[in-house]
Amino acid sequence: MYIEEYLDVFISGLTNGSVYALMAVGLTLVYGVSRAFNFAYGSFYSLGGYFAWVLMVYLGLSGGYLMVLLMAVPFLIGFGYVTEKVIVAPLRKRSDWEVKVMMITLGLALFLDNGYQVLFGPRMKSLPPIMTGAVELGPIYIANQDIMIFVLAISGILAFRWLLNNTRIGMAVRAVAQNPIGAKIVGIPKNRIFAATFGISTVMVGLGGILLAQKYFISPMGGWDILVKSWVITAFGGMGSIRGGLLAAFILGMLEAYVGYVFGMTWVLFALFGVLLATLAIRPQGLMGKWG
Amino acid sequence: MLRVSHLTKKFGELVAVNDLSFHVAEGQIYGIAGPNGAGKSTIYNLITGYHDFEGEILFDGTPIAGMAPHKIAQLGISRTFQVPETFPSLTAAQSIGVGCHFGDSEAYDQARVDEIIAFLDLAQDRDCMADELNLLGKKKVMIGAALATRPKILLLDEPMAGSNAHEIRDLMELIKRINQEMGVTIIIIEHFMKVLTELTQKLLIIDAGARIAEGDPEEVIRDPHVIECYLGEEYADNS
Amino acid sequence: GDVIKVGVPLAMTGPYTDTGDNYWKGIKMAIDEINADGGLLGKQLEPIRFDTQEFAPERVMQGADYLVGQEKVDSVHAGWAGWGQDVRAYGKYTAPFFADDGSQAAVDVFKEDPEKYANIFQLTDTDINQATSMFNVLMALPYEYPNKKVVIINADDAWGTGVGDTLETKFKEAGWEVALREVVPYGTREWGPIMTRIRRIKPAIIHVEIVSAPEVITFFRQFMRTPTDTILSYGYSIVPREVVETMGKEADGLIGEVPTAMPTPEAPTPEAQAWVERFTEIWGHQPQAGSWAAYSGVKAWAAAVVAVGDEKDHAAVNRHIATVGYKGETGWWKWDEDHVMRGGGDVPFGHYQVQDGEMVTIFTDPPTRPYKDYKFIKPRWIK
Amino acid sequence: MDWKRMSGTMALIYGVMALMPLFVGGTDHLMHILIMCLIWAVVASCWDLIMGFAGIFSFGQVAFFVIGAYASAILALTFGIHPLAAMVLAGVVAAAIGVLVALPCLRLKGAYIALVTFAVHMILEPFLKSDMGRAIGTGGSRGILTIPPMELFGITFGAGDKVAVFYAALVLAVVCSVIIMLVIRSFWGTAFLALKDSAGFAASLGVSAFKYKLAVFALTSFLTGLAGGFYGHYIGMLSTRMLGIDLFVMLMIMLVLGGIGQFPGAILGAIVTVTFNEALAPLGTYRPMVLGALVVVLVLALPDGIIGLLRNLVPGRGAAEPAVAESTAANAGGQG
Amino acid sequence: MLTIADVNAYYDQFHVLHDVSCEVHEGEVVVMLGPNGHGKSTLLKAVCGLLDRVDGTITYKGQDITGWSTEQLVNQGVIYIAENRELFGDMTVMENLKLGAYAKNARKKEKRNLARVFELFPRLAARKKQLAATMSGGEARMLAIARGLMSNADFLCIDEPSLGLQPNLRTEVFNIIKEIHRQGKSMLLVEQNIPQIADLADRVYVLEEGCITFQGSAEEAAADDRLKEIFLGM
Ligand SMILES: Nc1ncnc2c1ncn2[C@@H]1O[C@H](COP(=O)(O)OP(=O)(O)OP(=O)(O)O)[C@@H](O)[C@H]1O
Ligand SMILES: Nc1ncnc2c1ncn2[C@@H]1O[C@H](COP(=O)(O)OP(=O)(O)OP(=O)(O)O)[C@@H](O)[C@H]1O
Ligand SMILES: [Mg+2]
Ligand SMILES: [Mg+2]
Repeated sequence: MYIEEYLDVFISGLTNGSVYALMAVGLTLVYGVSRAFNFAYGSFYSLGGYFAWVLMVYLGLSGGYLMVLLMAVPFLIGFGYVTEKVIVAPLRKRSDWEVKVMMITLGLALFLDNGYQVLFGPRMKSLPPIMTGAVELGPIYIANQDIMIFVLAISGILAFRWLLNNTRIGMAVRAVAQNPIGAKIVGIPKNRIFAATFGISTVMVGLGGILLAQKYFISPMGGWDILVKSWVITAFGGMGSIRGGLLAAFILGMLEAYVGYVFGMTWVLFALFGVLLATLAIRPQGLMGKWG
Repeated sequence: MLRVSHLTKKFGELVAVNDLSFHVAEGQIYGIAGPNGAGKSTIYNLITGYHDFEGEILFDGTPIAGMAPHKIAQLGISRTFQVPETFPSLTAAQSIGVGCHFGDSEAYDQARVDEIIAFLDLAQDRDCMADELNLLGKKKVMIGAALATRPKILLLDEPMAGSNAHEIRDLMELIKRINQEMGVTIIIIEHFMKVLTELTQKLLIIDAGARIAEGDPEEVIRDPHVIECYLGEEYADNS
Repeated sequence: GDVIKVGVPLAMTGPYTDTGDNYWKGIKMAIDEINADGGLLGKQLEPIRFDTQEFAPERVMQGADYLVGQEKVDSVHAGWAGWGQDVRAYGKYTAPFFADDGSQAAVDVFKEDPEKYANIFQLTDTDINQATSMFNVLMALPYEYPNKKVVIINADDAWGTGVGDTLETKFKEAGWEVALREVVPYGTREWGPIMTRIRRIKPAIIHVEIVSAPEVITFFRQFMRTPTDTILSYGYSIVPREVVETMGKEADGLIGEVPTAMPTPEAPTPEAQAWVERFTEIWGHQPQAGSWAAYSGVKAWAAAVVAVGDEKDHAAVNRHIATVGYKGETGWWKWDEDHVMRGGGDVPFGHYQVQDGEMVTIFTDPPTRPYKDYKFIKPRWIK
Repeated sequence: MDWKRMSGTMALIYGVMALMPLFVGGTDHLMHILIMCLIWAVVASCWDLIMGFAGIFSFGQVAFFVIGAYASAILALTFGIHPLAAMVLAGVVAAAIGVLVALPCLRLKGAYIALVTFAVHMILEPFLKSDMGRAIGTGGSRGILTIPPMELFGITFGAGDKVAVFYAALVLAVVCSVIIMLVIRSFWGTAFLALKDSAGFAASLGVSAFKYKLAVFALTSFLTGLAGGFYGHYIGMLSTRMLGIDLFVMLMIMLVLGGIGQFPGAILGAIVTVTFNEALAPLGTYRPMVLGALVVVLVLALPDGIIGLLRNLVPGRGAAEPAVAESTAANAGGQG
Repeated sequence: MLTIADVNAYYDQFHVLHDVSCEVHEGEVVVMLGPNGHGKSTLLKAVCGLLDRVDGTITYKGQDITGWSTEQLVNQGVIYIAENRELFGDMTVMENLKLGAYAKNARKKEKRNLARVFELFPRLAARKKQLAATMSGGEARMLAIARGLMSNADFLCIDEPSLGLQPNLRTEVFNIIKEIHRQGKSMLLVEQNIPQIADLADRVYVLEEGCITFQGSAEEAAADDRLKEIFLGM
């Protein structure tokens, strides 16, 4: 129809995409790399949000977002690290650890989500806007907030990818995932690496929770939505392939936008899974997956 | 029995098997040797349907191109793996049972399993978890499972690796008996020339996927080219 | 014994916890009041709670079997209760049952066998009538619509579709063009595509019926990026407290509806005003949708029990509620032959506009009339 | 777990269950809980079969359950088929869809199968609510509120007569459990384990992954659908609210508690979980929180579930899991 | 250098090594012979901290290393080259080698060692980008050895270095081992058939049913008829 409308929709596609990308990074890391499916992923997302909320709104701490991020990073890393050490690591020795890890993180999710419910009440919480205003090019309108998310998501993921492929630590992480014994043999502190991976991914999703609070807000059960979306993206992009994840995020984002625009919102989900199935039928390992 | 003609397999730019042709006659023990990475295991992987390929492979006259591994197995082609494969959650007996079932529940008969266990004298570890066996045990279970499928032809990939002289002798006995008592045609990949010269009627040496010599083992291993690219001088001396 | 057991099946966990709380606050308040002045027929009321979680069928049924079947309660006070599933579950028994999910589905089940379901009472009118009321008020607003184009967006649940369908027909009958009808799943946050189309349509009215704060807030904010000259009608979606709490003055101009409402900020009668103050004092915040309805349910039942003189005579109690009704803070509550508390009379639908960051009753309906001297204010985004 | 102990455990569990009505037959509410125990036991066991034994991460079980429930209800309502027949047909419908879902899954690995199957779960709700759904009689977002109860030999197996329903459910559960046990016992069970351990090796022995995956998908979705149909006719109403996260999580917990791939465990898990959950009811808002904590503790404390625990108490071949040894090590060179 | 005293090793309940005692002196190559499945690999695993349950004492350079984690040992200069290679299948040859030099004391020398192993195994140099999982049996073995050498440890535990190697490469590998030995490194080798044992090993142990049944110099071993017959056959 009208060209500028398509542009307009394209922008929302990009916005979706970057939001999804931001959601999924963490999962791509833990699941894509350490192959532990973390059902509590969504709850960690909420954790970040509530942490920020407590600081900024409840305690009314001054210092704005910079301050919050500075405090959130160590908190989240610590939380993730300890969680891994305490509940995931003990299961790793078992041959069926993958299922067990799913189960235990599911329990954790149940615990955390309802913990939030009890602590903070059922109602959603929101954070003050990180940035306001927008860029307007004729009919096209892009909120600065969305631009920020876009930039952060892309740069975050690329940095992270570089880390995995080009640093000794990154290689170690992959090595541990592929062959724990081999990793031990060459002297990689396997347990610490696993825990660290978990910690990092917690930070990523947690920060996501803070940055996305403007759109997704913070609510006890809010994490599930995030978990499912991230999971779809990770798998669609291909386990272990960061680049794939990024691509997937934007493809799905665009799909959502255009299907929503042309056919209506109800069709988005169908279209989404349709495309997913089609892709997997052709490429069982996902868009760019190295392994299943 | 098994006729391979103009077989070629490329992995990217690497040519693993290069326009290779050979024929294995019924009842034969046929040897394949060649440098590491020459393409020996790849040939097996092609015959048993793990990769697609160019060229033609006929088994009893039927082309096996494009068949799934389990279909090929049901034709009567059975194999072992260079790195011993096991079913960690099954016992030795059960693992052999899998082969005996041969893909359908009816085929199972306990007697055969016992017979094979006796044949390989695995009696003492029949109820051991397969992956807790030692190398030799694992190999025997793998061979046992393969035999259980009532193969017409059995492809062995370096069965001797990691065994000492004593065990090698036993294994050679075993292979001879499989060939004679069970009447199974055998192809064997080995790096031990003594084994090949004693065991096989015909020996194929390949390098870089292509044939460099084929024929009577004793002669083949005297072939200067073979010695040069594969056996090495010292080996030639002390063998 | 010298206590009367009262069953309270509400969502105490999961996504419906918030509404559950609202109802519980009303019910608890009523029970405490009754107990404070000597109880009912001299017996204290003892509430027995049951967590309905996500209203899965077997859960609803289990609630009935537990509360009425096992605990032998003499009345059941629910809020959102199962959209018809509850009628079947509690219809098996005789104890009076009050639900507040205002769904035609529930009424249809009732109609199948009014005898059997004689103990079922709805505290609010159906989606259809509420939607009709929303339409009437939209038409009655002191405002000149620039065109006759409307956009209707609703969630894909029973309530959303019910309201959406009704509005669509109403508008069409009135000669309006329904330029866009979107049914959206919960969890929608990015409204770009819809906004794009809205900006082309430039409708005079957009009605959004998604009872979930994040959706309606993001919708409003993204609408406000490049607003059109449109009245934003949120219907029942205005109810989740977060909407005004999060947006405050930002939300000024939105209009919405609440059934069996206690009009605010100034209640219609001194008694009502007193009630609002009592509630605020106890719970520390203004009453929310449902609180008053649930409260009145308990009171209505208590009145009937007193009149009958025996809480165990469920049949008589039910008959009394159905025929006599109950005189509450704003006047008489009358249930119609379908045992539905139809909007109107002394207990009309309240229609609100967010003004200065709070919900203000600007209309009541039926009959459609402005409420006291509160005025509709033209939204700031309309030129 | 050997055949004798398996059947023994099952006989014990169901035997005890069969006696329950003697004690609580009077209270509908408790009978209802028992009935749900049995229904979930079936669903959980099916899930265990496909996930625990076949090693296929199917997350579609709840979906198949709901499909079965709706199918049976619709068949009985719109075509007036006898509920019993409707149930079986519902099973078939579920199985058919199961196979449809399986087809794309067959080439996929763990996580992807989980994704595709869960997709079914996610699509189902919007579908049932959509006009397409309405068209085939799902009642859209209202659900179906008037499902005829099953009537057999003059007995009405409806919400009215819980004891009757209970025994019907017991029969269903026993039948399904026996089927599942036979499958595990048969060569199938071995084939599943073999495929899970080393697909390549299994294939070289003539085992067709395709055949067995397809079969297990069909079977589990059939039984699950059957259970779903039963549920529908018992409760008498259906709504998409069964697809909430609640039930999904509950079933998962049943598996954990019972022990994955520890067959009769799933049954025990179902019973214990439901009872636990009810026992925790007085905690009100705190219930799910405590439940979650329990799961975490239990997974750590008894990794093989209750069955594993029992097995370690009872002398015999211990449930000692082989540690991640060479087995997981990506033993380089696959068939190289 | 390494002393193993009364070591007992288990897999779960399964008792594999019974009071095994042996030692490797500074700059020695010790070869462990023995039939299949009698505990040779287990012994190496025990030394390198890869078993859950090991009783007895193992001392290395005078300090008690019993129960140390593998990574600690690697940083102490003890490296294990596994019988079943334990490569990183989804990583390239290059990455595998780089990871071989993960240990702190190896990082500095990474470049030099890389150059060295490439010159020892030209095949690897030609396949830098190939995924380890797709290497042939022999190539994978070379890679495993090369990865071990990257750690430039001063004590190497090598489990069947010649397993699956072509004849001339096998001799080649033994030469490499001698070469490393000449650089003054010590080694504990597990081997199955070593024609040229005499000029390779300083001392020989025989492990049967988890017990040491023979120990002596290579010459003595070569002289012992029973051993010759069973182990040094071809
Ligand atoms: N999937 C694959 N992708 C890329 N290259 C491969 C793949 N499989 C095998 N190769 C290469 O093909 C060549 C032949 O491999 P193959 O396993 O047949 O060697 P081989 O003759 O069995 O050697 P060995 O005696 O060491 O087992 C090797 O160089 C190997 O690296
Ligand atoms: N992961 C394991 N779990 C249980 N038992 C094991 C395990 N690995 C090995 N064993 C057992 O321990 C014993 C010693 O095994 P080991 O591998 O040390 O023998 P080996 O001397 O190295 O034989 P090979 O010459 O085959 O390497 C064997 O009987 C084997 O069955
Ligand atoms: Mg090979
Ligand atoms: Mg060994």
